[in-house]
Amino acid sequence: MTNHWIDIRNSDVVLVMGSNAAENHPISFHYVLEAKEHGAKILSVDPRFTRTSARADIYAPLRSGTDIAFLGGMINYILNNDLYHKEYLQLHTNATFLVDPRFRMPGDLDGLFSGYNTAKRSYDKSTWDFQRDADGVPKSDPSLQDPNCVFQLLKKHFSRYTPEVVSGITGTPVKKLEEIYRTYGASGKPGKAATIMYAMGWTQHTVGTQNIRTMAIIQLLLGNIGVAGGGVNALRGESNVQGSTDHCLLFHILPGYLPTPKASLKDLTTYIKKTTPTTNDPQSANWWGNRGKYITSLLRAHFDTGLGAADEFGYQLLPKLDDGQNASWLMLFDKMIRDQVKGFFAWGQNPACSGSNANKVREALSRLDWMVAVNLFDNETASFWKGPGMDPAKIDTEVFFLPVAASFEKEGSITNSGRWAQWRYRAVKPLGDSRPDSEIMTELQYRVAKRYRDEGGAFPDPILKLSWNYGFRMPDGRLQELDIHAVAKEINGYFLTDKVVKGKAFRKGDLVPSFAYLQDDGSTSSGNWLYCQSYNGHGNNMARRSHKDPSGIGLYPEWAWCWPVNRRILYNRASVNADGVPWNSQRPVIWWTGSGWKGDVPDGGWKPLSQPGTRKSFIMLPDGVASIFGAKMKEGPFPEHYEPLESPIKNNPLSGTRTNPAMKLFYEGAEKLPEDVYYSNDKRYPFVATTYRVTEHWQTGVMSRNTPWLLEMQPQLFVEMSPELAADRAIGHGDMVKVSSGRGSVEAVAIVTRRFRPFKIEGATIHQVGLPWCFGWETKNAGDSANLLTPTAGDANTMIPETKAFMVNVEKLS
Amino acid sequence: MTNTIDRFGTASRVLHWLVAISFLLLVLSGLGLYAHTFFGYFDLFGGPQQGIVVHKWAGIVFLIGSVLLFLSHAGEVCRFDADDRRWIARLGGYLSRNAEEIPQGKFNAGQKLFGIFAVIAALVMGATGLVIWDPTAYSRELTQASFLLHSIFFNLFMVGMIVHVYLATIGNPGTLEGMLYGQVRRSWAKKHAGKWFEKVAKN
Amino acid sequence: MKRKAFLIDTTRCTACRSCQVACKQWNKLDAEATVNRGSYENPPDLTPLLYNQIHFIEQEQGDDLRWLFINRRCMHCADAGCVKVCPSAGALYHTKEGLVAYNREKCIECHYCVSGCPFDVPRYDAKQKVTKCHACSDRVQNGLLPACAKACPTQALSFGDRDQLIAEAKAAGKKLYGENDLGGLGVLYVLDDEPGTYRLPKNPAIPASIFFWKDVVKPLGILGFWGAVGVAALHYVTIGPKKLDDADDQPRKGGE
Amino acid sequence: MQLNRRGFLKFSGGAVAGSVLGIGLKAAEAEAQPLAIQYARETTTICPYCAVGCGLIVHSRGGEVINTEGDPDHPINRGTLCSKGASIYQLRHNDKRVTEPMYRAKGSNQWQKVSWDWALEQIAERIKTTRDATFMEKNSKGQVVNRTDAIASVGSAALDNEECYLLQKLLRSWGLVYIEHQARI
Repeated sequence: MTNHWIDIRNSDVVLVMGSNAAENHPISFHYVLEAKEHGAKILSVDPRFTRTSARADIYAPLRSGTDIAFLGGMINYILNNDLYHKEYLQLHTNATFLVDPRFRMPGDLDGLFSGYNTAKRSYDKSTWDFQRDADGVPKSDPSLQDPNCVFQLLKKHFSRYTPEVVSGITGTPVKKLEEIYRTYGASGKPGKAATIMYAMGWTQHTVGTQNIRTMAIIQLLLGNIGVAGGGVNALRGESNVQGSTDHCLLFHILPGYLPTPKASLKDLTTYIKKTTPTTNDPQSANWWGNRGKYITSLLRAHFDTGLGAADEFGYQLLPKLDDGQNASWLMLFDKMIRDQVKGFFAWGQNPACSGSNANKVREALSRLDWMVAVNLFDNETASFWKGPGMDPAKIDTEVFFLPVAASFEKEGSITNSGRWAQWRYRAVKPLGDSRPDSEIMTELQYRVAKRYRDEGGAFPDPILKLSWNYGFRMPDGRLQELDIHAVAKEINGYFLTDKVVKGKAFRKGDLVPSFAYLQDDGSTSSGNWLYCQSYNGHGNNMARRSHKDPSGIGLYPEWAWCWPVNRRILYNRASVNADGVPWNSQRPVIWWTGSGWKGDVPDGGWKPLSQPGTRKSFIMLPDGVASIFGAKMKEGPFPEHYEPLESPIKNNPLSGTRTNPAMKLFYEGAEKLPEDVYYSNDKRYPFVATTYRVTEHWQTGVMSRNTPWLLEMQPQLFVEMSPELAADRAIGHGDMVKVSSGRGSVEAVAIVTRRFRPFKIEGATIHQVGLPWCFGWETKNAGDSANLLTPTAGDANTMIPETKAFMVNVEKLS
Repeated sequence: MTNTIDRFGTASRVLHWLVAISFLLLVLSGLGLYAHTFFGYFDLFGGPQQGIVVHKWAGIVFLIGSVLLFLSHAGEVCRFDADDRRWIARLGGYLSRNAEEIPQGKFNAGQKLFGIFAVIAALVMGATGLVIWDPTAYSRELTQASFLLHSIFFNLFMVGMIVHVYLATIGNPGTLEGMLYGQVRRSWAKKHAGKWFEKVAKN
Repeated sequence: MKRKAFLIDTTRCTACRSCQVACKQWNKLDAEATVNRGSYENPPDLTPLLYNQIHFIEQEQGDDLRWLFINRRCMHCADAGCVKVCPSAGALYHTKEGLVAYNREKCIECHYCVSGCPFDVPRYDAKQKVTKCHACSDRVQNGLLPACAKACPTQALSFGDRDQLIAEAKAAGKKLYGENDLGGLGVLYVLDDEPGTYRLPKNPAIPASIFFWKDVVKPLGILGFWGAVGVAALHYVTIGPKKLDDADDQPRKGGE
Repeated sequence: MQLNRRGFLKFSGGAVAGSVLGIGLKAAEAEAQPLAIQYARETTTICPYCAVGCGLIVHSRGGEVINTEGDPDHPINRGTLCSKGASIYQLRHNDKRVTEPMYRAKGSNQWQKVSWDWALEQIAERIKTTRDATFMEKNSKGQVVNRTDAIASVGSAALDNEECYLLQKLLRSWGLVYIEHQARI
């Protein structure tokens, strides 16, 4: 979230799309309803009428996987009706920038942008660039009139998304479209704010990233980013998925979103040089210019501080990816099923149910030599060998199950969706002989290191030089007890030598006050620069519990701590005009007093944009402004509608390019696996399907299915469908039905409901069904995972699997 | 010749007292359910739960006993003649100190009416009691109606029983002997059951 | 003590059902085995282990659809049928705050309350004792909110001084259900539709038979009992018993 | 309450008449009920379910959880919770929680309980054996990569920040690059 939960109450329009906040983030609805009480309009766009829709002012249905068309139509509407916030666009976005005149768009190239290479399924992005002046600074036209400026190109591109065309793709009635567009577009007026609450309903598509980009463009057009009650808000689904992402339990990034070393980044100097963005614009802060400080401090936290500059602070001890190697989720299991993975950790995760195309995942698990499953409860992953269709006698995977402490049986911090890192204390000892995860890690670290120390082995250095100084060490080298505060402090970072920074003298061992003090000479450590300030000289800031809210807009600056540097609303310098005056005087986030900023921690403390020595407001981007034109995307600098991998219609109504041209194809080529099949526009699988969660369960349900009070309320897998579809298939309310896709099938209870309605798409009636993915065979009579149905296909940029739009058949079970 | 006449056989008396005792138990065990004021009566049985058990089983005994008692006297009880109607019209002469005694059979008309009322009341209370036995077993409407009927008939029965007891004891000296020893004095028989006395005396 | 009440604003409910679980948590009520019957509503009805529940009601209005949610529970009536019929004083009772609570020790297992309730709320548990929502009387007594009201994220379920809740709701222009029924319900609803749509009786009242039983027959009966005793006594002293003529008992002369 | 004589007569007379006649008096109120969480230890924590980050209070006594409810001081949830948050108590009082390490041998159809020491030692042995056998110092292009692709890890968005940090640090020290978690799916 750019903003945070409480801030939703400051909105004038709340669009809930690609999420079902009332259902999956119930507490957020306190703030949605508070906004509504103050006159805000609540909009719900979803294939299915949900608990969120029940409380919305306007509900509009859309066919799964057509969000770009829906939102593209909104961009067109905003531009045609001059609803955009012109001053905001000129100040804070690249709408004024002039693009290379050779750049061509899908309207000209049948659904493709210029530079597409069919064989490689990727773009040559050389034309996706700005015209630059002699200094390399992008040229711009503040009047927004130049036909090559981003604004005019945007207008041209989305002029194809007329309400009629959009309705033909999404199945949303034109009247509803316009109602939503008009209501949301009204927030373009300076002083008005609209927010978007989205979640996996947008990310889990082959065009997931572009779904969000489309919305980000709308928010920029309407001046809604940086302001109170605005922003682009991803409602994250797990208690610490924000923190685990910040700490980068992901193949492509190191803590603090630093790129993972690649083979070509052969040494630290090369790493810093190649991965640090540059700008020639003196007004761009280009915060990522500090990358060298951050990676150096990270290395200092990871490895023995005896390693000096000559040792590259241990850079060579980090594993490197091959250039172009994608080690993401889908690839991981693809590799596993091809027998290329021997050992596997499932640490608090249940891929046998959460993995798209779960049959492939389950089969892949059986190819492992060994697996370590760490969890509170037994689950479908740990016990995959006794699952449906498995013959334990033929499965050679050894499995170790390690029981862990629950969240309140250990101490530590977690980061919520609004980036608040909050401390939690231990209430009771771990149940029985279960142990905190950190203790297990410490044991494994010690035992593996001991073996390498005693026996030697392949490249033992990273193991032996890893720093693990989190408590008193016993004579045998074992930690007596891991002190989690020591870990939190290491994440924040220390001064490793006496040093004067910004006129302040620090002594060796001092905690670094904030990331502005980090150094690239090895004199500071910080496990994660983003969390630098979380635990400093003031103590454990994550444990703060003050109710002060001087802003009056619900920032609560002294409750817990929020990254970066306790900034509660990101990009907040875009909430003011060039003179530092807030667009909205009633709900100001920051304001310029003439000598300094008041309010939230500003996004950089430079003077307002009209004054000399200022820096532009989007400090993390090299150009200093928000990207309406986003050349980093794999499939195009502007979003374009493509059909899901599996779709009910033969052609993309908008162009000759049916699916995302830049996504990886698992289902073609010589190395294709029998598991990776798809059936688009196929009579055998005529119905669009989507998956979702319910309030009563969480993710694959390992915790909630084992909580009897929750299982009581939602005991069984169900599939929701319209009365029309039910009548067509002679299915009655409460009947058991079989839902099958090209990849698997599940048995579910039919809920026949008006909350699903057939869509009219290109004159044909298209039915959609939906089912939750929180069940699994481990729970008796509950049914199995809906991910048995979903395909192996991922977003072109993130490789997040497309589990929100696929095709199925539904039959009544006799 | 003795001065007494056999009136009730042993079986008949045992049955009557069985019904009488079960009635008494029903009243004592039921009062607690009737009103909070009487809740203390449950203590007689060791508590409300036990009192309710007593009430339920005493009810069964009472129902069966009442029906048997009625059947055993049904021939007498259900036959009304002109004298009976006259007796009823004059309310058995209870409203005056020196009313003329209207000759009656073994049972006077009042006793017959009470016998019929008693068996009807027993049947109604038994039936409604079985419904209330488990108030959740039947529809709410039936249960609610049963509560009402049960309490209406209880009240009628209580009034009837007070009258019955009064008239069978101090109101009519000598009456109780018949139910205690099986025999009544000739004077009693002559006064209260003239026709029956004549018939018995003839033999 | 001012009378307390719940105000359930159905227009704010998102059916997250924290009320259902928070209640079970506080009152330590076990879960029950259920199946999906083609609905989110589960368990299907109040049980001895479920003191409050959310009903899900789908309603079509032309092209538009409404999904209505309502929390169902004991209504804490001022004129409470259950309290009225309960033979055991103090087993079911009104607390100082005007809520209908119960004391399981005093429950005599008679089940009368089950049929005395106009809303079909009281249940009996495995130990044959009455159970139902008691508005967390233990918490309320100690100045805490009932568990459900505390948990409700959207203030669909609020708890407080009844008069104040009514005044606030009226000031906000909301129409209330239960303000005057049964002496004023302890659970007031803001509804988006007719009570019937929410499966609520339009004019809730204590069943007529219960009224006659407790308010007519019972006092009359007690009057009748003492009346009969009095009449008998009066008869004894005024008119007197029918004395027997002892002479008739002398053995007949002759035959000796 | 002060009773004058007349009032007293009226009062007692009424009470007597009432009880004799059996006219029900107002039902008695129960005695004050003790609060189960009185004197319990209160610990604040954050809900382990979604990422709204609601505050919870865990009440414990004698080292055991006796109650869990929303933290009224928390600015986001202000004491409220959803159904999942309200059910945390049963994560503790739950007979399905695994409390001892388990092992499933090759080809076996059942779990067996094992000691921590044995399990951790076995896992350490597997890690080393697999790592040593598959470690790649250089890739096919001859570039230094120092990694193994044969061990992978998924999870965990349910860990604390400190644990996430430790886990990635540990896994990367072993040379793993196949490190993924919930954020990807």
